Amino acid sequence: MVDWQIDLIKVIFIWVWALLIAVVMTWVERRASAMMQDRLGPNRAGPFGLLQPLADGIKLFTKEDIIPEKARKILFVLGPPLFALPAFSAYAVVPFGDKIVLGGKEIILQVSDVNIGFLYVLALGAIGVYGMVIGGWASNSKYSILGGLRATAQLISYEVPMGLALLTIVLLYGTFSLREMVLLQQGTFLGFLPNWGIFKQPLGFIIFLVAAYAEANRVPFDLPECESELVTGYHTEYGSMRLGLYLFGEYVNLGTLAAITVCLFFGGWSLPYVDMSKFLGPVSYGIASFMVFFLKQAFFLFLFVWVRWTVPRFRYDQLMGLGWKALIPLGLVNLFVTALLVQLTI
Amino acid sequence: MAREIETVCITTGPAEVGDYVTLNIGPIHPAMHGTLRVITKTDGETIISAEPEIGYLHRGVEKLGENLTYKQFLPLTDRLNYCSAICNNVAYELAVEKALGIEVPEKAQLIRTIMMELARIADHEVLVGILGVDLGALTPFFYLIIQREEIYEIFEWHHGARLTNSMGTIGGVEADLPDRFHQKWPKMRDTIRKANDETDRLLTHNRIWMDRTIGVNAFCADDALNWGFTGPMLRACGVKRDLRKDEPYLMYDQFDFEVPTGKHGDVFDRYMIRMLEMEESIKIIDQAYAMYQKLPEDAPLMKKVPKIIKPPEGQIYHAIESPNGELGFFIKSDGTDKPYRIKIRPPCYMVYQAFGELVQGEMISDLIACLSSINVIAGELDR
Amino acid sequence: MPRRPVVKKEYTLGERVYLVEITKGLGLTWKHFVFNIKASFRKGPHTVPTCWQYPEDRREIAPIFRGAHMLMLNDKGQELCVGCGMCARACPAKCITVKRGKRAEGEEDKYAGKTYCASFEIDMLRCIFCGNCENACPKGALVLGPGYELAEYDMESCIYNKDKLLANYHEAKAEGKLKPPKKPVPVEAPPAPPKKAAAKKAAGEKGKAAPKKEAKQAKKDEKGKKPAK
Amino acid sequence: MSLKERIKECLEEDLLELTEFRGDLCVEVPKNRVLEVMSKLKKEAGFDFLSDVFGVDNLDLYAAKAKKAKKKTGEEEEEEPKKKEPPPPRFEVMYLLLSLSTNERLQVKVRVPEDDMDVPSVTGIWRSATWPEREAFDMFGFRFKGHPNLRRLLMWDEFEDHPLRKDYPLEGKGEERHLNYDTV
Repeated sequence: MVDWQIDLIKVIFIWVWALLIAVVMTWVERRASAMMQDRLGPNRAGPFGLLQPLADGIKLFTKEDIIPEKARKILFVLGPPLFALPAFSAYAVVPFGDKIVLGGKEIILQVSDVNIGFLYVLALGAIGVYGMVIGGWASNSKYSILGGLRATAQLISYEVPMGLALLTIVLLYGTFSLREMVLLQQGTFLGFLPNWGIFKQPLGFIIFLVAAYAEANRVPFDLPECESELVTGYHTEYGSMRLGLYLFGEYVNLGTLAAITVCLFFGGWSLPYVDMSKFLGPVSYGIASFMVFFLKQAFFLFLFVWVRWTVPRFRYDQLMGLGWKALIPLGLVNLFVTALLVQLTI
Repeated sequence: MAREIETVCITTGPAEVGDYVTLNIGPIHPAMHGTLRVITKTDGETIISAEPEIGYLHRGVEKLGENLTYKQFLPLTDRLNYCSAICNNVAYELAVEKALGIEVPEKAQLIRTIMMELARIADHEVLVGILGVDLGALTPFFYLIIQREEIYEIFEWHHGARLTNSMGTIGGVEADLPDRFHQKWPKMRDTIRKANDETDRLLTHNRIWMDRTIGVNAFCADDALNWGFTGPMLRACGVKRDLRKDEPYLMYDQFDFEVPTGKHGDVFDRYMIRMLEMEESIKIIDQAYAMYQKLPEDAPLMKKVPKIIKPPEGQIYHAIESPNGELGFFIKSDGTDKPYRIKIRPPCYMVYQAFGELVQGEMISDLIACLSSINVIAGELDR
Repeated sequence: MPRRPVVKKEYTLGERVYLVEITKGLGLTWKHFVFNIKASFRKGPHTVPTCWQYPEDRREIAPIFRGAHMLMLNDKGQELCVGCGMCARACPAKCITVKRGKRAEGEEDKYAGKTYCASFEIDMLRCIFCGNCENACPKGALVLGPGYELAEYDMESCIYNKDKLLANYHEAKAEGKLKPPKKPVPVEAPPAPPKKAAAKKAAGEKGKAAPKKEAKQAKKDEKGKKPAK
Repeated sequence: MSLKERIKECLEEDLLELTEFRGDLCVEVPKNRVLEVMSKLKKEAGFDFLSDVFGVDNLDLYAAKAKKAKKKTGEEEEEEPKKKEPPPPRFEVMYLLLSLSTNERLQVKVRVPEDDMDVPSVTGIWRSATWPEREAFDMFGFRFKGHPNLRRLLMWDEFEDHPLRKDYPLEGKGEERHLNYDTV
């Protein structure tokens, strides 16, 4: 196989994988929430209701596509893809496994190992905001614009603590490439702990996780679309598959954030204490590493759902307060201490 | 009545009315419980002024009452506060019985008490659940609503309907406590407590919840009295007033229960008072049930009343403590079989008229929290 | 601007740092999650204790449930309704219309009384299921039955005619969901009425009412039959 | 001192009529003195809480009474038609007061003739009268003088009649609400 063919296969694989996660997540969200709330959830379509997302998709596609009369039409149409596309693109730099040897050719399980992969993820996260803001503004509705404005403020202010938390990681590993970061996390730390980011940077992890929830617009930070106040916020006026794209983009976003968390803080595809490559064949090792990565990612995806059905929602000013008054100072202190330690130890 | 705690009140600074956006919330809005509408002027997220508009569920119950007989009007009272229909039924029955000058037998009073307190628990459970939902915590709602379902089952086995109960009749109740109640109550008492406890663990000490509720929509006791607040809303402001204690009806003067009061009248106090009141209601039911069990099995359930009820000419007002506050019925009789004028004093009506003042200067999110914590029931509000 | 009490927020350290209470909350939801997952893998209907899988599982309906109306027949299969219209008068929603018909010769085994309802219509779109009609009926002919699936495709079929009401009865009878006979409600005797009347009334209320009525019914039937002979 | 005596003492000559039915006291006061009476009741008699304000239309009541009287007297009435008094004012405004310290209730009645529907508003004394007075205006047509915002409350603004009046038919006169959507 030629390189570009391999790349194409990888792109398609990652795309399908991202889609699949988003699709399954809509099902998990409903069923898990139902189980937490003493309900059953959708269980009619297919076994365990697994075909429910498909039914939803069909429903969304067959609905009438309405563009409000006074909306900015071009921007209105542009909003949803602008939101969903960056979420998909961020997957490109996610190392979803170690490597696989096929026909004597070593294939790394990552679409492209960009050496600034980390900045690329942050940049795409920032672009995703435009989808919300443009969608909210173009709808020409007061609820939508409020949602859009909240999204802007929230995402911009939470990018700072997120960046600070990530900077500490960069300091620690001395690289921007996600793949190298994962490789650096193998082995043990202090003799007994796995050499994972979370043990070296517990505070950084918490800051990152909180910021990730805010970036993904999940409860307790789902202010841009909080249902009881702003109807559904920035996508109030959307219907049909445009709405579907927004909802879908959100779940893809979750997948990305969970993957990044795993890469940075949980050692990516590696298992603690065990080196799988020693006793597994080259092909099975590739698959196993992907499975390990996926399980870790799945845990964080479940955590997103789990937290959502446990806690209430912040208020707008409290959210900003948490971001600017708590997380950013903490992040700065954390960065400073880490920088000091790194400077002293190296 | 006793003022428990004196709180310090300050007048917050004058609102700067510059540029504002008029934001119309409702009547079709997820948080506007049915058919409410608030027209707000907002500066960013801050509310400069809010004006509630009502009447979207106006059915002319009072006009209908003038054209129906006393017994026919009873089912219409279900449709006032549909979360606790039994309280409305009993309030109306007591008012008509006062006009007739009769008192129902002891057993009927106890059954009414038990059913009313169950309805009160159901109402509070809905309120706390909805408050959680509106603040983004969906899970407690389901834990609580399951308990409400159990209570509804008892209602169903007692008088045949779950929501629109039409319990009893003028002169007593038609049915004895059902077997379901005897079987279920000892277990249900614990499950209700467990659900409340779980809600408490999920919400009360959670900082997000505390930030969202403590100090939000705080209201002074004097203003509350001036605006005509009653019930939990008034008690949250620190005024110990409960018609069950102050103007006892049925047999409430024989029960031992506490009246919880708050301090600041904020959303948190309203929430806590409702949580505590559920516990008190359980206590009352236990006591009433103990008294009930001492009565002979064939004790009378009904007072002999004529088939066509014709109270003598005159006018009476009778109020009870419904879950929302003072629910009163004014009945003017002209000696015929239909009430000449019937006026309902809904508790949330008086609270909702102060809504503009309650939310002024707060944020849009607080408006939603405030609305849920008042427990505005459109059926009762518009009548 | 309104006056507001000064509220001091006093948080404990555990409350202040969000995470402690949130973790506790997560533990609680996890407990429910595990419990319900286990429950949902159990075999049989109604496994998750609070969910009824509606068309397959059905709740037990209370025997005195106030659902769709039905017109009762007696043991001999005769219609009890005499078309007096008391139900129509008692109805607060004014949704019942009754037309009275006189029993013709040869219809004795069809109708119990001398008269019957020639047509009986209940507008279920107006009905509020209060049960006043059931209480008002002197013959116990109109009863609110156990049916609660009232959805129809058009408005005409929401107006229940006599056939539908009788069909409701047969359906309920086949399922064994007919209401148990009403117990007499113990009524407190008026404090000091003239003694005879009170004694009579009390007696009539408690035990004799049924046999007396039956006797009357029999007499009436006899009377009705006599001229025919 | 019983409530009756206290009220008699408090109101003095403003007390037109005092009735009691099943323990509920009802006092009638002159219309133009409502504000003075109410502040007196609030300050001196301790009725510091206003439960409700609403109207009553006595049209049918008087009609029924007149009919009854006619039936009873029969021919007598024809003999002395001059003695017939002018009918009492058609409407009443009822105020339900409550004393929080003693838990006593009092009904205050104000008679309002049909041709002079102005009533002083008590919103200055109790703000809880805001919506009830609006509703009374909506339903009966009382014009409360001094009310800050006397608009219709339950019916829509373009509605012309007053639905709780006895001469308004139960099922309405076929009014329909036409919503005007402003383009603002």
